[in-house]
Amino acid sequence: ERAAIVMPGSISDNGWNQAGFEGLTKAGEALGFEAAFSESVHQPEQIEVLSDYARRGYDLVIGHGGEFQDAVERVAARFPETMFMVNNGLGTKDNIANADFYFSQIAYLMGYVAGSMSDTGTIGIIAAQQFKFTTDTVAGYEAGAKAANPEVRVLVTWTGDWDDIAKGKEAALNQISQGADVVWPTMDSATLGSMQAVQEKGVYGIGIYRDAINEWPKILQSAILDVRGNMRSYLELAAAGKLEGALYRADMGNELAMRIGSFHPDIPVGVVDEVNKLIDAMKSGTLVVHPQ
Amino acid sequence: MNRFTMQRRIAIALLLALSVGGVLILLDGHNPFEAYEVLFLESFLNYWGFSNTLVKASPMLLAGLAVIIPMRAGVFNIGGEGQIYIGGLFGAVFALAIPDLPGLLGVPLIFIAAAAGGAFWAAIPAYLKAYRGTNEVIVTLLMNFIAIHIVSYAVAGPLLAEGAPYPYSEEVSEAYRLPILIPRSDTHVGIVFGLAMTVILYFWLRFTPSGFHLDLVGRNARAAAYAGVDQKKTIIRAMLIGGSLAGTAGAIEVIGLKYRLFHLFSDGYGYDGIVVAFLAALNPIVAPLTALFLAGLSAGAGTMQRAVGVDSSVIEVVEGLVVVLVAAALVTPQTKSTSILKPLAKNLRLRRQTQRQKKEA
Amino acid sequence: MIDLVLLGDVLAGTARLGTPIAFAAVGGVIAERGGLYNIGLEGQILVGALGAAAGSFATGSALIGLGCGIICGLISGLLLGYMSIRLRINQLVGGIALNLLLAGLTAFLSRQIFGAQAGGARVNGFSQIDIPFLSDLPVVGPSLFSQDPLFYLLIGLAIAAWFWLMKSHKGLDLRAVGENPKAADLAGVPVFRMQYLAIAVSGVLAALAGVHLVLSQVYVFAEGMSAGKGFIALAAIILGRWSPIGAICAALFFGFCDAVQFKLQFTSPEIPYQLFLILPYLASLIALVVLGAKASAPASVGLPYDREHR
Amino acid sequence: MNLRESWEVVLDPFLKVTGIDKSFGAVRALHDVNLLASKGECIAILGENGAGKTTFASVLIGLYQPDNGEIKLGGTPVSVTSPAKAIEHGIGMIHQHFSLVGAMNAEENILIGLPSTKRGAEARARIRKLCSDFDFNVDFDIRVTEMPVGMKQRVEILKALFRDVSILILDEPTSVLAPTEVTPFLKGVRKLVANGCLVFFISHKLDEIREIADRVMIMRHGHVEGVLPVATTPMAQMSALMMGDKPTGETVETPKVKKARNDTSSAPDALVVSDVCLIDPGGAEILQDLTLSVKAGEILGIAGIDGNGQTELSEVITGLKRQTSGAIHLYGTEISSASIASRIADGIGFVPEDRHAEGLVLSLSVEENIAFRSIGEDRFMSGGLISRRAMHEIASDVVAAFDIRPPDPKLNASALSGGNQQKIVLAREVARARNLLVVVQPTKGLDVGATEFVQNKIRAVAQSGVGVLYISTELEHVLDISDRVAVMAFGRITGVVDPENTTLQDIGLLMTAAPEEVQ
Ligand SMILES: Nc1ncnc2c1ncn2[C@@H]1O[C@H](COP(=O)(O)OP(=O)(O)OP(=O)(O)O)[C@@H](O)[C@H]1O
Ligand SMILES: Nc1ncnc2c1ncn2[C@@H]1O[C@H](COP(=O)(O)OP(=O)(O)OP(=O)(O)O)[C@@H](O)[C@H]1O
Ligand SMILES: [Mg+2]
Ligand SMILES: [Mg+2]
Repeated sequence: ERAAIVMPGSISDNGWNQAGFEGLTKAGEALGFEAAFSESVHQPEQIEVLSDYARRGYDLVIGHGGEFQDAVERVAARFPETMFMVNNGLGTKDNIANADFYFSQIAYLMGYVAGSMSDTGTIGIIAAQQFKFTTDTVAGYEAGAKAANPEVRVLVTWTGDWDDIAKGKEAALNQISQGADVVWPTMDSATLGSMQAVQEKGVYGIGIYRDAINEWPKILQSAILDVRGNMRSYLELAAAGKLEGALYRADMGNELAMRIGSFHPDIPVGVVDEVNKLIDAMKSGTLVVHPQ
Repeated sequence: MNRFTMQRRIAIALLLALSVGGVLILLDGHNPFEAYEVLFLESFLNYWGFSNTLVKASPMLLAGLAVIIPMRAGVFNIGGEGQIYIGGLFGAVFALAIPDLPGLLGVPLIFIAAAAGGAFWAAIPAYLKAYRGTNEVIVTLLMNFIAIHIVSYAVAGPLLAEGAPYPYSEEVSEAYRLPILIPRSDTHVGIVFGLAMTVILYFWLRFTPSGFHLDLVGRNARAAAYAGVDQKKTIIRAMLIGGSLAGTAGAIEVIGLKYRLFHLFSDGYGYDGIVVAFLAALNPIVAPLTALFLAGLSAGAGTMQRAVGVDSSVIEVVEGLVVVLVAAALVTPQTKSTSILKPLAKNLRLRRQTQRQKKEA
Repeated sequence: MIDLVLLGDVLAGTARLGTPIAFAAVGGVIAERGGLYNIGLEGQILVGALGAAAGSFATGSALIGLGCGIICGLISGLLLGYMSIRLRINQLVGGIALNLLLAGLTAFLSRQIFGAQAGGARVNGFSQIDIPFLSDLPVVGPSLFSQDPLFYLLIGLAIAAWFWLMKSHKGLDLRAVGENPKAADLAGVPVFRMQYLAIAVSGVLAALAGVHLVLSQVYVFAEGMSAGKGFIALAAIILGRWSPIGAICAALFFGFCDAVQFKLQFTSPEIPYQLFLILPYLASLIALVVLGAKASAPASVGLPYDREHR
Repeated sequence: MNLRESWEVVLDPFLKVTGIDKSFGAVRALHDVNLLASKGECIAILGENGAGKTTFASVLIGLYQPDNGEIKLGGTPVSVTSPAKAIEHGIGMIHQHFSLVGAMNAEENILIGLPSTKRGAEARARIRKLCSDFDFNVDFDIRVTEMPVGMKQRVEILKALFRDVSILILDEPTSVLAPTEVTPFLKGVRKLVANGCLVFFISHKLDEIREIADRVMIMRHGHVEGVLPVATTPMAQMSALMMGDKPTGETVETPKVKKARNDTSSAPDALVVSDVCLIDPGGAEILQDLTLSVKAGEILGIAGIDGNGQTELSEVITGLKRQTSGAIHLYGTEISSASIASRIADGIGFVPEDRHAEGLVLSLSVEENIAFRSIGEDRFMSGGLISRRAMHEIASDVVAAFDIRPPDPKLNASALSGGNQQKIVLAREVARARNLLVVVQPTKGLDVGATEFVQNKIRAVAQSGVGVLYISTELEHVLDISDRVAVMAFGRITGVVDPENTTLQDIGLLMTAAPEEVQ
C-alpha cells in the first residue's frame, strides 16, 4: 500500500499541515505504508500534483483541506483505480472519501469553557479566513459561550493570514485590550503569536489540534482535532483495502479523532462536570450543535 | 561577447548553482543526481512533465508581456498580479452571469471582459503616473494586495459556490472551458494565445510607428517629446495593453485550468512575469523562452519533491540559485574589459616593478 | 477617557506593527540612494529572524541573537551587492530570486536547527524598557515609552541615517553615486565601494526587522514570518520619498492603519473583513495621491554602472 | 619622424606614455600611442571627429583600461585603475560631455568625492574665489538641471580646477563658452601652465590652439601622427597630418568662396515670430515680446551669450515649449498652438542644443537615430509598416555623405564620438527641413572639415528655399553663414545687423546691452 498527502502549507506550521503530515507518516510507519507528501502546494498546481501521485501508482492520494475538493473530483474521475480522500472535504464518490470534522461540536465545548471562565464577560476567537471550517467553528464557539453565559460578548477577529505571527499576536492583544480574558486562536503558525500575547497579558487561551497546555501553561482547554487519529482510523481501513468512498466524520463520539484536552487546574469541578455532561449529550445525540 | 563564451558562462553558472544545491540535497538525505535528472528531464522530456510546464508557462508568458510593454514605455508595472486577479474576476463574473452562450462567442467575450478588468486595474496607476507624476511602482504594488482581497471577498461572499468547503465560485459552463491542447493532460490552448500575443507585440514594437514611438518614450522621454510623441498618452496606452495582457492571464487560469474562480488562484504569476520580462531583456520574442525556462524550473521542482522526496525548502533554494546564475550568465557586458580582474592583475604587476626599481635605486 | 485608552492601544499597535517595516524601509532607502534596488528585503527579514532565533536558541542570550541576526543580514546584503554590482544581474530579478532562495534556506535551516518542534522552539528575547517618567505619561507613555530596545534603536538609527545621508560628506557622495555614478566616479568617489557599503547596510537594517519580530515580539521563528513586510517596506520607501525619516513615517502610518483596522473589526463585524484588511493598503495609496509624492527616485537607481560604457 | 622630433624636444619627461592600444569591439580607438610631456607645458590635441582624442584622455584619467601600453609619471609606472586613482596622481579632466549630478547644485557637484578635510567653509570660499578669478558667471542656488549649457560647462571647469592638479586635460572646454568668457578662461589656463601644470587642450579651434598651446599632438585614426611645436608649424602641415591624404580642400587655409547670397527681398516670410513672451514657472521673463522674421531661403543668425533665451526661442518655435503670449506663423499660417508632431509634419527641422538629452537616443542604433524623428514618412515605410531595409539604406547614404565614423549604421549611437553624434542630428534634421530649419549650436564639437561641410549643407538647404534660423554662440560661424544677424540679450532682440559691414565690437555691445538700454 502506498499513500501520498498533498498539503496547502508548510509541514512545520504547528497547525493543520503539520498535523496532516505527521498523521500520514506516523500511521504509515505503524501500518507499514509507503508514505509520500507534497507541502505548500498552491492552487494552480493542485490538479497536477494529485494526478502525478496517481500516475506514480499511489493507492491512496489525500488532499489535505477543503481547497482540494474540486481538484480531487476532477482527478478522481481520471483515475478510477486510485482511492482519493479529502480532509475537510464535501461529499463523496466511489473513489472519493471525505474525512470531515464536526467543528461546531467541539467549538461549542470550547465556547462553553471560555464562557464560564470569563470574568469580564468578553471572550475572543481569532481566525485567518472565512470559510466552512472557520465559520462553523466560530458559530459553535459562540453558541457554547452563550449556553454558559447568555450575556457573554464574543469578539471575532479575521487576520487574513495563517502564518503571520506578528499579526496573530496583534490580534490577540487587541481582543485582550477590548476586555477579552479568554482567547482562542485557530490559525497555523500565527497561533504562536496569539499564544505569546495570552502569555504576556496573563489571560486564558484555548488550544487547537493538540493538547496545548503542555506548551502553554495558560491554556484552559484544547480542541483536539486529531487529524492524526482521524487519518489513522481510515488508513487502517485503507491498509485492509476496505476504504470506501464514504464520509468519515470525526465527532465527539470518535475519541480517536476528536476530543477535548486536559482541563486547566483553575477550572472549578462544577464546570468540568457540566462539560462532561455536554459531551455525553452530544454522544447520545440529545445535544445537536449547528451548523452540523 | 560571442555566443560560445555566452554558452560557457551559462554552463558554469548552472554547475555552480547545482553543486551548491546538491550539497543541501545531500544534507536532506537524497541523491542530487537523481534529483537533478528529475528536475531537468521530467519537466521538458516527459509527456506529463512537459504538459505541466506548458500549463504554468502560459500565464507566466502573458504576465511577462504585461511587464515588457509598459517597461518599454518607461513604466514599471509590478501590478501584474493584481491585474491577473481582477481580470480573472471579471472573466469569471461574465462567465457565470451569462452561462449559456456558444463557446465560440462566449470564450472571446470572457477574454475581452478579463482584458477590460486588467486594463481597468492598470488604468489607475497609469493615470496617476501620466497626469500626476505619481510613482507607478508603489501604486501597482499596493493595488496587488487590494485586488487579492477583493477576489477573496467575492469568492467568500457573493460568488461562493453552494456549500463549498473553501472560498471558490460555481463552475463555469462546459462550453466556456478552453480546449485541451495535449490529450489527457490539462494543457489548454492558453499557451497558443500567449505565443500569438508575443508575435503580434514583437511586430508592433518593431514595425509600426506607434510601437516605435512607445519604445522611444521608454528610452529617452525628452527625445520622444522632441519627436512629437505624446508621452502621457503613450504611458496610458502601454499600461492598458499591459493590464489587458495580465487580465487575460487571469481568464486563462479560470476557464483553462480551474473552471472556477478560487481564492488565491494565481500563485504569484504576476511577479514571475517580472523575472520572465527581464531575463528576456524586455524583448517580447524572447519571452516565450524565458517563460518556458521559469515554468519548467517550477514544474521540475514539484516533481523533484514527488519523485525523489526532496524537501520543498531545499527545492526553493535550488530554484533561486538557478535563476540568479542564469541571469548572471545572460548578462552581456557592454564592452570588452568589464572584468575588473585584468586591471587588478596589472595593478599588482606594476606594484612589483616599482618595488624592484626602488630596491635597485 | 475610554477613547484615550483606545488611542494608547492604537499607538502601541502602531509601534509594534510599524517597526519591522520601518527597519526594512530605511534599509531600502540607503540602498536606493546608492543606486541599487533592494528587492531582497523580504528574504533578508527572514534571514535576520532566523539568525536571531538560532543565536538566542543556541546561547540563550538575546544580545548574541541580535549579533547573529545582524551578521546574517550583512552576508545577505553583500551577496545581493555582488549580484548587482559585480555580476550586474538585473536588480529586480536578483532580488526576487534572492527572496526565493532565502525563504527556502531559512525554512531548511530552521528545520535542521529546531528539529521536530520547528516553529515551536521559544527563545529568549528583549523585554520592554520603560523610560523613566516618560513611560508614566498617560496614553503615549505606555505605548511609546515602554517599548523594546530595538524600537529605540530604530529611532536612533533613523536620525543617524538621515544625518549621514543628507548632511555628511560620505552621504553626499553616496547620493551622487545613486544619481549619476559616472559623475561620482570621475570626481574620485570609489563608486563600487560605496555601493557595496550601501547594500551591506541595507541588508543589516532589513535583518533588524526580522530580529525585532523574533526577539521583541513573538520569541519564535516561523517559516515565512516576514509575511510580505519586505514588500510593504518597498512601498514605504517611495511614500517616504527616499528619506530615512520619511520612510519610517510611512511605515508607521501603515502600521497605524493596520492597528486601526483591528479595532474597527470589533465595532462593525457586519462589514466583510476583507475591507478592513484592505484598509492599510488603500490608506497608503490615498496618502500617496494626496501628498502627491512625485516620482523622484534617484536618477540611476537600478542601472548597473559600467565604467567603459558611454 | 615627427615623433622623433618631439622626443628630443622633451628633456625631462614628467609624463611618459608608451604603446597605448585601446579597442572597442571592432573599433580600434587607439593604437600604439606614445607621448612624452614635461611639466609646465600645454599640449593641444588636434584630430578629426573620432580620431581618439577623448579616448586617449579617458585612458589617462582611468576611465578606460588600455589593452596594452604603460603610463609613467616622473619615471615610475602608474596604474590608473580608476578616476579615483588618477586624482590621487594629480590628474584632472574637463569632460566633453558634462559629468555633473543634475539633482545637485554647483557647490555640491564641485565638492563630491573630495576628502572631508577639503570640504569645509573655506572650500566654499575658494570656489567663489576661483569663480571670480576666471570671472565666470555661475548661479550657486540652482540645481545643475536648471542651468543653461554654458553654465554647466563653467561648473565642469571649476570642478576640475578646484582639485589642484599637476596634469589637467581639457576636452573641448570652450565649445559652448561665450567669446567674452573664452579669453579670460584661456588666460587662466596659461596661468596654470606657468605654475608648472601640464595641460592637455583638446580642441577643434585652431586659433585657440595657437593662442595657448606650446606643442600640438595630432591624432588620426587612433594614432599619433606627430607632436609638433605650434609656433613653427604651418597650418597646412597640421591639417595635412590631421586629415591624412584627404584633399585638404575643406581646411581653413583655402580662402572661402564667398557664398552667393540669393536675393530674398521678394521671398515670402517663412517664419514670423511676433511679440512672443515666455515666463517660466518661477515667474522669470525668459522671452520678452520678441519679434523676428525669416524669409524663405534666408539664413537669420542669432548671436548672443548662452543663456539669454536662445534655447527657449528655438523650443517655442518648434513647439517643445509653449509661449505665454504672442504668435508664430509659418508661411502665413498660424502655428502658435500647434503640437510638436504637427510642426514636424509641417517640415520644420530642428537641431536642439543638447544632443545627448534630446537630440539622440543613445541606446538606439545610428540608423534608428537617423529615422526616429521622421519615422512616419513614406521614405521609411512600406505597406503601412516601418521598412527596416529602407531605414538601413537611407542611413548608409547619410553615414557616407556626412563621413560619420565608424561607418556602421547598426552601431549604438552611444559608441560614437561627440562630433560624429552631432553629425547624426544634423544629417537627420537637414534632410527633414522642407519649410524651416532651426539649428542651435550646430557646429558644437565638429572638427574643422566637418564644420565647413555642415555650413555648406545649411547654405544648400537655404538655397533650396528653406528659411533657416541659425542660433550659435560661435560668432565667427554666425557671421560667416548668415544673411542677417539678430543679437539676443535678456530674452530680447537687441539689434539686427548685416554681417558684411559690422564689427565684433558692435555685436559685443549689443550682446551685453543691459535691459533698460534695450528699448
Ligand atoms: N567594473 C567593476 N564591476 C564591479 N565591481 C568592481 C568593478 N571595478 C571595481 N570593482 C570592485 O570595487 C572595488 C572598488 O573599485 P573602485 O574602482 O571603486 O576603486 P579602485 O580604487 O579603482 O579599486 P581598485 O583598487 O580595485 O582599482 C574594487 O576593488 C573591486 O573589488
Ligand atoms: N565606450 C566606447 N564604446 C565604443 N566605441 C567607442 C567608445 N569610446 C570611443 N569609441 C570609439 O573610439 C573612436 C574614438 O572616439 P573618441 O571619442 O576618442 O573620438 P574624439 O577624437 O574624441 O572625437 P570627437 O572630436 O568627435 O570628440 C570613435 O570611433 C568611437 O566610436
Ligand atoms: Mg571627443
Ligand atoms: Mg568633438
